[in-house]
Amino acid sequence: MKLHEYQSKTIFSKYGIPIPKGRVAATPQEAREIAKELGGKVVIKAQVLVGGRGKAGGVKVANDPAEAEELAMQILGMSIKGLPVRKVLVDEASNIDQEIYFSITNDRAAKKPVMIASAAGGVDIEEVAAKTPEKIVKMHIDPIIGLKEYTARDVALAMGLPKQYMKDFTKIALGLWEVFKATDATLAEINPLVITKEKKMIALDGKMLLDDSALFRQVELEATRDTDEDAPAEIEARKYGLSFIKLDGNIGCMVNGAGLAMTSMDVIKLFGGEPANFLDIGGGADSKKVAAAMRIILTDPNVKAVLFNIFGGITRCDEVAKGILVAMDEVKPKVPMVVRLVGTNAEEGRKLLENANMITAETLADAAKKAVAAAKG
Amino acid sequence: MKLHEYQSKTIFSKYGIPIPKGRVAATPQEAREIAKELGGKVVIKAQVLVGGRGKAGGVKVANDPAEAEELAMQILGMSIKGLPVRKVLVDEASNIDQEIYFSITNDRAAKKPVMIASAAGGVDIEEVAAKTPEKIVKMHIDPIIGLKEYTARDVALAMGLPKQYMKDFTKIALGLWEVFKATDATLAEINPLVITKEKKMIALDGKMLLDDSALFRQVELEATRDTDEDAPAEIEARKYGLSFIKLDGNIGCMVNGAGLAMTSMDVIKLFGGEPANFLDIGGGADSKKVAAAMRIILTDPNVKAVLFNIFGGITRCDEVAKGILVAMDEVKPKVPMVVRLVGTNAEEGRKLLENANMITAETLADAAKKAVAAAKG
Amino acid sequence: MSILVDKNTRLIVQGITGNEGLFHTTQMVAYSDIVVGGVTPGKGGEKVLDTIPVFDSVKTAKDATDANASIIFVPAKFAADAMMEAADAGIPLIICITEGVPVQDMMRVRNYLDQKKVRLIGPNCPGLLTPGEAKVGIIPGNIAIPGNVGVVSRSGTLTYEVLYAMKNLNMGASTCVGIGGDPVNGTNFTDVLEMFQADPKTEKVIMIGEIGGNEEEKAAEFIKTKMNKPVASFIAGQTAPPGKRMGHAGAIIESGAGTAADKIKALEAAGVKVAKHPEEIPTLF
Amino acid sequence: MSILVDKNTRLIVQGITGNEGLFHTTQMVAYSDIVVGGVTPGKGGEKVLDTIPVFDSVKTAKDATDANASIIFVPAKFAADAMMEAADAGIPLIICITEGVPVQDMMRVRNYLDQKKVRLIGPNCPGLLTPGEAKVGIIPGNIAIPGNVGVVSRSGTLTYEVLYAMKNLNMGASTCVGIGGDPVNGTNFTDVLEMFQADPKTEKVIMIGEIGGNEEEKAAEFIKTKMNKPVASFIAGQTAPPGKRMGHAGAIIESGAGTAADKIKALEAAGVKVAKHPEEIPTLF
Repeated sequence: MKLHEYQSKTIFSKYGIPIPKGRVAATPQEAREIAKELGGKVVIKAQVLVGGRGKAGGVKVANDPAEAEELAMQILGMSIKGLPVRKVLVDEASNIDQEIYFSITNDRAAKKPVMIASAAGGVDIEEVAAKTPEKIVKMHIDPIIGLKEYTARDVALAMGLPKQYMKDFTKIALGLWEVFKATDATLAEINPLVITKEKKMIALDGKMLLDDSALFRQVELEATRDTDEDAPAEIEARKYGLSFIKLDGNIGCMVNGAGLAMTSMDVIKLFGGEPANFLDIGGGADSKKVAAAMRIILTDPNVKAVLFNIFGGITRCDEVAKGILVAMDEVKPKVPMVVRLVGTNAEEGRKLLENANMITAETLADAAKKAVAAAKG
Repeated sequence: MKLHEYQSKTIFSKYGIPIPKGRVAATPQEAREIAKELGGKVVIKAQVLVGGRGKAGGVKVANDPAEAEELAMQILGMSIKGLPVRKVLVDEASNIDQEIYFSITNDRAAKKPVMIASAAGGVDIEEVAAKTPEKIVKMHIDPIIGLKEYTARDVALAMGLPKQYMKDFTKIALGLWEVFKATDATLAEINPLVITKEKKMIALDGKMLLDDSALFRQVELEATRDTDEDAPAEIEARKYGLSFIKLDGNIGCMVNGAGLAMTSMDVIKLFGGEPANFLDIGGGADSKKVAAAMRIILTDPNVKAVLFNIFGGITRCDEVAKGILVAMDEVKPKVPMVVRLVGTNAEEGRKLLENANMITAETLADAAKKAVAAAKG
Repeated sequence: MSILVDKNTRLIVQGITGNEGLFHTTQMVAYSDIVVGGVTPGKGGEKVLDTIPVFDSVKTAKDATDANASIIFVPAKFAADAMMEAADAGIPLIICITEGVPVQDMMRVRNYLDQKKVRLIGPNCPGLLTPGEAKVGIIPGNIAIPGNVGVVSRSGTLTYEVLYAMKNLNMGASTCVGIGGDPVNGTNFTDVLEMFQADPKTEKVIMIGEIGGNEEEKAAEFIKTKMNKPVASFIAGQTAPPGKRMGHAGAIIESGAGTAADKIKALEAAGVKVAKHPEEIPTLF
Repeated sequence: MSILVDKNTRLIVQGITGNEGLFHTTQMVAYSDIVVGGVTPGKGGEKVLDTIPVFDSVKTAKDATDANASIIFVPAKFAADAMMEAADAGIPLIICITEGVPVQDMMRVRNYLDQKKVRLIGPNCPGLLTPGEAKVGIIPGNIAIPGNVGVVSRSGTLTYEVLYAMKNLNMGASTCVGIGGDPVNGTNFTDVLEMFQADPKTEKVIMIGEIGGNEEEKAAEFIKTKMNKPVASFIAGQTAPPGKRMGHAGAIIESGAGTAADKIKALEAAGVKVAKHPEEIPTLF
């Protein structure tokens, strides 16, 4: 789950990380009000859950409340990478002296969280990492012990931070670690972390990703989820615990297991077809979940055929078959359906589907070929 | 630092451990009021920082507010092991079905905290431990990982707790571990932890000891310290960071280092004397601390001679000498003083004391002999 | 011979009285005689399937049964504790089937288990199958036959696909190891390849990877330098759209790695034959 | 030869610019040439005593000086972090002089250091002295002369007393190890006795114990079963009043152990001569 900049920074602030004064606005009038409260120059920043908004014109500086209103109106009228801007953050402007990059994320290879820092922060940090990797500091955090002050100091020293900022940085690093832990983040990023001309260290921007698997214990944060930008099908899929990604082809896929789902897509392509979606019903899916999955697939008007590829393990084929029957009864699909059931309770599942007028297949290759043929009509 | 029962139980309650309803009273009238509020039977319990109050008559049951007042008056008039009772705890009475012993303390040999539990709890727990050690469960807690729920369950299983109480116990154990950590305790003890006839688990009594070395980060708790029961000399010593214990002899001792202080006492006894105190001025003691130590020693009218045994390491002998001079100037001692200075800056120290009319010694044995002789007059 | 589990394995099931735990225990018991007990706090003293004793904790289960492996079916929010409980009780091999364990939990667990030198398979994995001897997990027993091919996979159901294709060609497996697809897990490809290389019963190896991470690349390096047994492979996700980016940090920490093309290239450079679809793998030896 | 420290030790001082740190660094430098650097966060780049470089962290100090030991003089509230910092930086030998470290801190530190296989001496200890070669700590250098007697002690100043008495009898020490008197510390009697037993330069051993705990009893067991070098001892606190009781728990967890009489009995049963006062010890061999 992604958080907006303003949400991330609110959390940062709760853990003692300095952020600019500012608030979020949904209308130009609100932006004007906030600018008035703040006084002086403000920055208007589009709140969208994609990167690259700065280059797209989604960040602008206003000198007074009137200009803030005007610029907010412009930005609130924009779409960035296809996403409409529905909110802007109005922050007081800072006098930037230096931009630092600082983040905590998971290093799956090391099995540990890692701090990434660079004194050459800012929007071009990936280029810095690619061209001058020596300017990027990476230090791991022991997930059991946690971040120690001395390790944070070592990061500051390694990136060559001026010594007078070591204490500020250490405090921010410890704060960000607390944020990372408390929110079950997979990424907590401050870019830029700026040193102002007034010698203060401030988190000017913030980006956070949360671990979807941990949302069960992040109830408050999950409640703030911004679904404006999700397709209705994705929202529906999430409700049922299904993993769904819409694609551009015409063969709907319902598979159990992410690996097998990807493979089913691979094999459809191998035999000349185009998958309409990635859909993993997960392990141990019951008939309700399966019915929901089928409804989601059939909502897509592009779908000309559906491939069910279920290899039972923790998922029982009879449960899947029941779900298919429920959904067919409800949705009355007009497109051909290719079904392949193998593994746990496959026999029982096949029996249930015997009278359902479906194309059956034995192997995955066979199933894919039949689905490709069916989609071509 | 010791906490009273009522203090311990207030902390327990803050961490989700059920305790009886009740409050502390300093007068019989207050006890009556509390008994009235609580309704029904109450228990009046002397709040003194020594064990064995039950056997001394410091715990009594009252059937109504009038009896509560009367019993509180009796108990508030008592002394237990020499300590006057200044407060009583008035708790609602419980219908006890079973008494359990449960505590967390430090196992220095294992370098880990340890849980100690027994289904045969109550005042005779030490006898249980001595006679039927198999009834005592001991399980360690990894100080880095902390107490895990399953380990708490293992304790419940090992002591044979009826299964219906496993969840209650687990919650209490996890709570007590949080108490132990949060307060830097060296002991957090619930005895008895009772199961009532109403099938509830309640911490009926509580005892806590805190790590004196950790009081720098337990400011709130230290502020609640009950100094009523400390000798004035001990309060004074604590103020200066001195480790002082009053004894019954007539030779005052001021030594640096606990081991050498104990040894100095041993050697005084070996040569026929009796030490008047244990006093360790600690490492790196400055002249102020030394002067305070000397004042504390000389306050004791029994003292007939003083032995200074300082072996300089982190403590510098010249600093000690300065402190002695300051204190002598102030206190004008009438008793003979034997001084032995060896180690860091001993030469400088000896020079400072040259004109101070003190008996000097080279070896510890020599110093002890001279002190014993001086005390005999 | 085989790796990790065989007919002498003494297995306990954590979460044995739950829906999934009970269902798969039934399947495991039907397959082989290795389940010696189960654990569900509060249900100690009961029995499942008439004969398998249930205990309140792994410690009491281990004390009573001398178990040397534990399989975990508890819900995700309890899985981290379940793994640590098994490790603390002295179980040397833990198989965690549970999916959806939070990644920060897994980092703590993995680091803790490493300290204790405990082998973890999973989480979010189908477990282990040594055909004809031991089914420890949810791989359907009837889709594989005993043989000399070691199988290791990050995927669940895709693994079944491959075992099934092998069986249809009358090709048997020594042991099949599902290591799970989570970003932080217990055992990786290289660990298992090392075991297969050392196992006299295993003559060939099938490795089933997928996009993301760099374990396949590391495995390729291991195969190149340390293995002399033939390896065939398949990488799932060749046509998958690029995944969601983890901000700049993701780009920095996992730069470049993780595409199917990269993995296939690395494997082919190590002499591994890479199949176009899973049913093709067994035909490549 | 000697144990733990000698003229090849490369020592850094954590807290070198503090009062105590600077004072004792001066003393250590005056004694021998082993101090290669110091650490005080924020003061990196400065020098003390004109020649000794100060660093901002142990890591940078270790990188620059190749130190193999660190001595800690920081205040108690920072001591736990200082020990962990040294361990994380790869320093294999840590000597913590600081007294008053909270016991829960020490339990965490000790368990952490054990995982990392780092040797800790102290805290609340006077450190180490290998006369004529290396003074690592606060033991006054002029009270001991080189020799063949290993000295190990839980006490600080009492140790000086014994070294001084030895010197007065012209008896020298191979190495003197002050392990510190805190309930939870890094190195215990048995660890050091084992080193002395293995050290060819050490021919006899003096062990100075005190009441509390059961390390002396364990040491007696070790002496009895594993040592052939003669050991003399003294136990402080023979006349001390019984200490404060740790509730019932203290009685249960440390039942009976800890009195001077018990310790003396155990040691004498192991063939150790136990002195009546410290100055008598060196006369017992």
